[in-house]
Amino acid sequence: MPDGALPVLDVKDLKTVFTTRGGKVHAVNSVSFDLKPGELLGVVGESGSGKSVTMMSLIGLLPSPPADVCGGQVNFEGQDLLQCDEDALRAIRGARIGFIFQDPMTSLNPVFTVGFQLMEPLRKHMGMDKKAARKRAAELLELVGIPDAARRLGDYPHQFSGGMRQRVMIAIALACDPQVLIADEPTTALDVTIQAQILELVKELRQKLGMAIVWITHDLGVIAGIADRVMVMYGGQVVEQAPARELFADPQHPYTRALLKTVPKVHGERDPKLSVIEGQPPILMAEPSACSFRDRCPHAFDRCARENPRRRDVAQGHDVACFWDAASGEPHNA
Amino acid sequence: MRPPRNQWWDVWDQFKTHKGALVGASIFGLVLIIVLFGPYVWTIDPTYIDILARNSGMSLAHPLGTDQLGRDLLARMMAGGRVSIAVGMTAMIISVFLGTLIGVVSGYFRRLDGALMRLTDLFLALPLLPLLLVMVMLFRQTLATQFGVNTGIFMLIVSAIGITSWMPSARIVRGEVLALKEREFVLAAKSIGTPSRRMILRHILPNVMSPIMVAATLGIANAIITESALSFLGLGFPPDFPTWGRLLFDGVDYLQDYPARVFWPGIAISLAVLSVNYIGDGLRDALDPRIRGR
Amino acid sequence: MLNYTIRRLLIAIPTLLFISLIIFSLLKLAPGDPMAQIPLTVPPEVKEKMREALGANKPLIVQYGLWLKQFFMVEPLHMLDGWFGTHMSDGMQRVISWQTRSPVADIITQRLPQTLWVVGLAYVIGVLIALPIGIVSAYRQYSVFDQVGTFVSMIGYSVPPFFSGVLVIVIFAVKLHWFPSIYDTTLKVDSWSAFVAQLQQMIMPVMVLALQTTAQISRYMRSSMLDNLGQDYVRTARAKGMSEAVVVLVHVLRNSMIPVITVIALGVPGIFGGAIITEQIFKVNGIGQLLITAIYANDLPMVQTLTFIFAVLIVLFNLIADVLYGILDPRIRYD
Amino acid sequence: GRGDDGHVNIIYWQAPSILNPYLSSGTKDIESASLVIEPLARYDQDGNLVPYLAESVPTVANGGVSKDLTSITWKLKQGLKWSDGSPVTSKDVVFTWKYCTDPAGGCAELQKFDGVKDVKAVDDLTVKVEFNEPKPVPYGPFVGGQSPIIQAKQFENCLGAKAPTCTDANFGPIGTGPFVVTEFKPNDVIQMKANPNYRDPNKPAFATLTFKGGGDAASAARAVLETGEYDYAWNLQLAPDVLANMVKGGKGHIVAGFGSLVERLMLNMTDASPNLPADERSTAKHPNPILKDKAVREALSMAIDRPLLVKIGYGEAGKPTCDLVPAPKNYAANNTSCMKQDIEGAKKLLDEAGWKPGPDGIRVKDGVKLHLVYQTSTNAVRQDFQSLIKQWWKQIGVDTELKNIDASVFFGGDPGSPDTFQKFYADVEMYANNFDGTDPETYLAQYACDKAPRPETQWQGTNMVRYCNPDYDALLKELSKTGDLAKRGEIAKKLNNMLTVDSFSILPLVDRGRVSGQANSLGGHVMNTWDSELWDAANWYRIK
Amino acid sequence: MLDASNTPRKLVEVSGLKMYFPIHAGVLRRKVGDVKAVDNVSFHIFEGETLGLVGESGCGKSTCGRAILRLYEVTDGIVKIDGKEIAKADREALRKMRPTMQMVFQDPQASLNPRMTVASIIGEPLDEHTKLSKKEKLERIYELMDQVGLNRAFANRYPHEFSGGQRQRIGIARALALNPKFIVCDEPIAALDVSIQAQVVNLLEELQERLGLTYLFISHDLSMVRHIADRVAVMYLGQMAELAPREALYARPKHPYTEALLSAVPDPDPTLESERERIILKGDVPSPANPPKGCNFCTRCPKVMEICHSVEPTFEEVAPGHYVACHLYQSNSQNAGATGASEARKEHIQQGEEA
Ligand SMILES: Nc1ncnc2c1ncn2[C@@H]1O[C@H](COP(=O)(O)OP(=O)(O)OP(=O)(O)O)[C@@H](O)[C@H]1O
Ligand SMILES: Nc1ncnc2c1ncn2[C@@H]1O[C@H](COP(=O)(O)OP(=O)(O)OP(=O)(O)O)[C@@H](O)[C@H]1O
Ligand SMILES: [Mg+2]
Ligand SMILES: [Mg+2]
Repeated sequence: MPDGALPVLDVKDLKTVFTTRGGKVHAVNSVSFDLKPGELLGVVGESGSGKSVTMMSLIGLLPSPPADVCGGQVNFEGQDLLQCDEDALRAIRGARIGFIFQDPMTSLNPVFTVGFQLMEPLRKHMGMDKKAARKRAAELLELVGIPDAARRLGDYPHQFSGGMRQRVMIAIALACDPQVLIADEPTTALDVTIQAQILELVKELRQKLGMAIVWITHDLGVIAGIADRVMVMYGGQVVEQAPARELFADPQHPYTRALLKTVPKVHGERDPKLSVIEGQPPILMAEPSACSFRDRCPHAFDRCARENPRRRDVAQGHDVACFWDAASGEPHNA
Repeated sequence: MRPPRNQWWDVWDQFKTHKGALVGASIFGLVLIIVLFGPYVWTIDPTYIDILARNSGMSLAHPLGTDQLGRDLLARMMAGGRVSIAVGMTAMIISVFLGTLIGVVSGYFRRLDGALMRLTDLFLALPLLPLLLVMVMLFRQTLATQFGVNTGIFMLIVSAIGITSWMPSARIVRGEVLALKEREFVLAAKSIGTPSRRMILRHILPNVMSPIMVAATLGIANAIITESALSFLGLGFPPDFPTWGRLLFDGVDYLQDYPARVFWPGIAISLAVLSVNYIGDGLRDALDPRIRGR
Repeated sequence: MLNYTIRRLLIAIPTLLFISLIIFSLLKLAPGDPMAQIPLTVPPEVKEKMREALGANKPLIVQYGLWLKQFFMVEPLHMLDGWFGTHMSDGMQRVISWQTRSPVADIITQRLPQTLWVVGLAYVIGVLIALPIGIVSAYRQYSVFDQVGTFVSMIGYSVPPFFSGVLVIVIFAVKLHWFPSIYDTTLKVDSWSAFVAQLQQMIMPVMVLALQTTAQISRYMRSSMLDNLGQDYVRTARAKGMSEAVVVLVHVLRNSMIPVITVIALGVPGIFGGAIITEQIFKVNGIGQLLITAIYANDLPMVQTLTFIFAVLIVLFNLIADVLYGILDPRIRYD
Repeated sequence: GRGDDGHVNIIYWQAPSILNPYLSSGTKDIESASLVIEPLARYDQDGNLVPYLAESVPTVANGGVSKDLTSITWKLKQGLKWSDGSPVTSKDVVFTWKYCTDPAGGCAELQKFDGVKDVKAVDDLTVKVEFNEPKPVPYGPFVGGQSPIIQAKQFENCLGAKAPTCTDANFGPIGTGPFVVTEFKPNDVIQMKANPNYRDPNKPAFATLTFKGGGDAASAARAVLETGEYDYAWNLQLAPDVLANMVKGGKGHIVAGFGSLVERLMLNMTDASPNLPADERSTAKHPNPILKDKAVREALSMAIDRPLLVKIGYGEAGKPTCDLVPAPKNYAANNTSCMKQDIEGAKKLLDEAGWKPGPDGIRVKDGVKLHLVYQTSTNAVRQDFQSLIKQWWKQIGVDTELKNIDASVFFGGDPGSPDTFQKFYADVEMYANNFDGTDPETYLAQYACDKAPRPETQWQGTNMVRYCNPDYDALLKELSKTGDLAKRGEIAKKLNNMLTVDSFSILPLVDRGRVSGQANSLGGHVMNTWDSELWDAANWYRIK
Repeated sequence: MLDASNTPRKLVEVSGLKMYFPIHAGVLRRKVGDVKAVDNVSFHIFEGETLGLVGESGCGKSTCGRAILRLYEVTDGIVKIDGKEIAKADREALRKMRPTMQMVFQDPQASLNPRMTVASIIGEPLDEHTKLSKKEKLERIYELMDQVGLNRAFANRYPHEFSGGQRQRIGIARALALNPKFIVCDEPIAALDVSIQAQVVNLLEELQERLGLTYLFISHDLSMVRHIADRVAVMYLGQMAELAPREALYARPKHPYTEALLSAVPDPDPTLESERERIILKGDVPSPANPPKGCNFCTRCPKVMEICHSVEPTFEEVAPGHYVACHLYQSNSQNAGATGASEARKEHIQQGEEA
């Protein structure tokens, strides 16, 4: 991908806190990343690591209360999304930034036809009339590979299979030719065969439309197949970020390493025993003041309990937030 | 380490944190205490007629005033409260019990579903008034001789209200049970070999608690009000037997001249209904461990 | 769906027949006598004669059979006669009220307008008020509006109409002289002033009845809205850049209406059943008042016919509620 | 002049269901019909007969009644017209008799024609009613609101079993009265307009009339006395202080009149114990173990403060009474012995009779506790009475269990129900009754020994107290043969006393008047308790 | 086939299992057809082994597993577990046998009653089938919690207070409570994320070793099945497509469906991923209520032949322990088919070797 191009999306020090009966949950802690035009950024991390919350914070999709996006900047097309008012955000959502959600089964409104839901953003953002919108909607469905698209516009979501529903979601997200598409685990709930179909579809569409994509998943296999760059999250923080190949070839963070090892392979050698990451993910009741992975980290040493490691570059486009140096196997001295 | 403790402790712990429920419970508790123990403190006989003190307003001798025969309103309110609350609770329990039983059985055992739902239709369609007349005619004498006049009529009234008001809860419960039956934990219990009876008691019932709680809280209000209508029709307690509903009804004629006469029973009914409603809200939350955790 | 409807309708026939038999036996079993309101000065022998003339002393099954025949054969024929000017029902005895000695069906038709105007309108208004209240209190859960709404609707639920009715009469009719205390069923709305008069006399009963409807429906609406506001598709709609109004009033509302609409539909038979106490208090002599006077007068054919129609409506609206559910919710297609 | 005063509104809290008194003798039906159809003669406010359709009231003196008292001959007024313009003739009168006496018709006023052998049209305007045996009081047929003349032409196809098919006629009879029906909504409202063919060309003053039915006494009172929406409200049985406060509204006033209606306690002379077999309860087989003692009955009566009852329950609309027949003058015994409450006297009486107070204050004799079941119909005033009386009786050591029964059941007469006033499965019951017209003969005859309800009569009968006294029955027979008014009065008073102050089987409480509300702007009305209250509607006018 | 005498005992034997769900329609709700969720499936599981069962969503895996445990009333077929017939056993007999066979469910959240504490959930089978005293029961519950690696302190908590992996452990502890011999694991890891999947799978393996358990491991995650299963069965639309020992199946899949399935699994290695050719299946799975005529894969099969549209292939052993239902390998199919088949087979084997 073209290096050096100006990022379409630039996130700096994003912080999100939830207020619950049990106390405050610091779900996102100083997350920074950027997204270049046409790039596909993979985001991985175990459940609860803050992947979804980060992305939803960007465009104000979190209900407030309980959520409070309390810090940071999100630069998109020259404006800071966090400073925008609701109306401006609404104009961007769906039009300039598309969103695909985790669960295709519940993300579509069950009582409206697929056509209606697909035409809604077209009519709102593109100002199309009913006829034009219908035509465009049919094209979109066709684009995502649903046969007999024009007729199926009148069907309800429950008349589609899970895979097809997810394609509809993709079509909705693509409706207004967004600059950025955020896909939150779009294939997790699907079968491998359907997942394969959708991965192909996204690759194809990316080539055709050239938009930037953020792809959240915890399936490293999927990331390996499509991502240009990968960002690993843990405990509401970015712990490692690198070009895809490099990450898989040379993971720096102990968490990334462990994560890669837990995955069994379908091809090649079969590992006799799966390695696991022992312990529990951190409870985010306070802003991290130490490394949140230290309890589960085989390399942890005293500094890890005192200080929260900052991200540091280890190679071109590859940074990691860890005091331990993978190359030397020693604590890093920065 | 603590051994597993009774689940009701958890419920209580959660209940304590629900403000509305606490206020409701304290008010209801207060009303209960006044009604149960008040008569031992305020010993005027609620049926004692002091004709010279007719229609008097609030005074030290009669804190809430007197009625058209000079009976002490405070004493009548307390005596009436006992009956009204007892009727409300018991009728509600009968109604909720029937509704839950029929709802659960028809939802759980498909074979019985059709018949039970038609039975529900039947009861929905039955005219309440003639039904009550028949019940009173057929059973009043027997019950009165068996259990004494007031107990007999009490039983009659609560069962009359109970068996004519269970239908909505049966329908709601049935719907919930149908959905629950598809949940995996029911299948899990089946794989253990849990028989139907325990399946219902352990897995189905606790999970239909929240609509039942709603039905129960509304049911108390409904029963208290229905009782007043029954007394009015002469199907209820003997006329000199005060209940809140009856006091309210009797007071309506005097609305313009002695508004306090409707005010007190009206307030009592509303207060009881409201507090029960908030208790219900709290209980519903407390009974649901998922909300409890939050 | 069609099959489902037809099947339910078919099942309804034996159910209704059974219900009607039960009702009939109950009414017969119930104590009381059509001659109860005849003054004590009329000697028992005369009363017995009157009873005989009504056929009130025939065995239950004969009376039931007669009613069945009259209700299912003669009345429909008579209706056809009325429409097409034929004479098929001539000479056949229609269902005759014991109290008024006139065809039950005629009286019921006469009563319907009042009931629909007052009870029906109250229901509509109650629902129309309840829905926004439910929506707002769910959307702003635990806000002041929500708390006050809960409080008021519980009060509304707990105050019996025989109290609230008299209260509004005393306030608005006796003290303020704004509205008449007695409903005039002879008023014909043929001019603006008559229309105003009609409005004036409807306001109080409608108010009292609507209070109860509002209290109930708004509770249902609120909880249904709450259930749906947390659904994933709401987030999708927001992600598409839809305004809050569209999100709440289009996406969430439609889904929330599914259970509520059945509650509303199931309440409709109640309109025809009348609001007995309220009708009596405001002298809106509608179906409810008809039923209660008929019960007091032991007018068996009238009570039987009314309760049967009521049963039909209940069964029918149960079905309509289910069908509506199916129509509103495309996922559910009964079959 | 006719129709000058516009519109008049009447409200009855019981709604008329039919305008044909022969098919329903409910007060609401008779009185509403009395605006439209009229009898030959009516009673006035003092109980005197006044001619309506008849020229004059026939008597033995004027030769209208035969010497042997077996026939009466009525002459119709000249030139009378039905509201449809056709003349009223003696045929209509004869038809009315035929209509009511048709065996399949179930006529509600059949007793009016008791003992009538034949009714003959002597000529177009003369009718002769013949009786089977001498009738000392021959004013049954065609007299009073219960027995108006109906038009033969309108009803000729409605005889017998066909009566109920004539809905139009039953709902809109053609009459001779001051008004004609324009619209009748059963159990709801009647609209009327002035009769264009009414015999007095200047009457009625009102052009139209609305007769509204339904609701309750309180709201009817409110509509006349407080809001002024209505001009006349019937039977305002309300607590006196409530009524008094409403009158302060200034829109109307109360009109009251006294007739023969007496609220009374009936003491069951037989045993109603539930331990007896159902068909032996309350029958002559078992005398009442408590009430068979006259001392108890008397004590019960003495313990009651009748003036207070009146004050609380009826106010202006009631008078304390000790008589079953309080009026008319000729028949009223005017006893006063019971007027004063005497608790101490009652106690003494019971002490003397051997009823000794037990540990709970309740008197006992020979193991029998003074425990009474006291029933009545459901009605606010009656329930207050029950409470009061219960308390008084408690003071003299009598324990009372109260029971109230829905009126439709209590007065329903269903032999299957245990709660009817005829079955009297209680010791004491309370209700009110009166007699038709001004002669108490049939009324007193209700207490003949063989009139007691019992299983053999399907529990029908009028002698609720099961009073059985051969002397009483003999005296009754004498009454039925006596024609002389003064003599009849003597006998009736004796009979009255036997039931009340002598035996204390019936304890009269209140002579109940009729109370109605009348707008201050309504004039021309005289309260009448012996006939329809609306008997003089033709004279009503608007005070300007 | 290996000699029966030196193979381990067959703990579970399934033959001709059919599970049809009737479809009713019409005014009178007459039966108009069946959803053939499981249609004539036969296989066996040896004692102590893990049989993986894979296939797309809706192909009948869960139904098959549930039918084996008689959680459904099976339409037809024989199921023997530990030598005892299950499919037609009467209620009491079935209840007695419940302890030998248990199940772990797909959705750890949904399969735990939200209103019961962990202790009562794990204790439920003990209540049903044993007469332990309160103390003994508690002891056993703690023991089970230790076994699955749950802190004893969690005994009073409710399911929603746990992470997905922990919840699944509760489910496993419940299944272990009665010392079963055979456990059906119905997608026990599908709802969990990678790092936790590994924990659960390891736990299952460890328990198998320790307790000598036999698993039917249902999953659509082929890589995980490869890890855990000894033999793997592939289902398609209610029927068995292929059943083979693990290595044979992953190295040399025979059925075109298995091939497609395997090729669709992404590999966490960008280099491999970018080079690999995927076989993308077109279209959706046909409805099991109305399966296509002939081979039920014929609508999507990249190697479809004429015969596939008319004749249903039988499930045959084509190599030792390797069963396939495909006309490409059918021994007794007609000539035309046979030639085609043998060619295809050659090509196919080459492909397999390449992979
Ligand atoms: N509404 C909420 N209230 C409180 N805490 C929340 C809320 N939503 C999310 N969280 C918390 O925020 C953290 C991050 O959640 P998030 O949904 O971003 O995880 P994720 O990485 O997307 O996980 P998954 O892979 O399961 O989707 C979690 O600890 C979660 O508990
Ligand atoms: N109770 C039932 N009634 C009718 N059809 C059913 C029922 N249960 C399952 N089916 C149908 O049987 C087929 C097989 O379902 P099953 O749940 O076994 O699939 P699965 O392979 O487990 O899928 P998944 O991977 O999604 O869990 C499906 O088409 C399903 O719709
Ligand atoms: Mg997420
Ligand atoms: Mg499954």
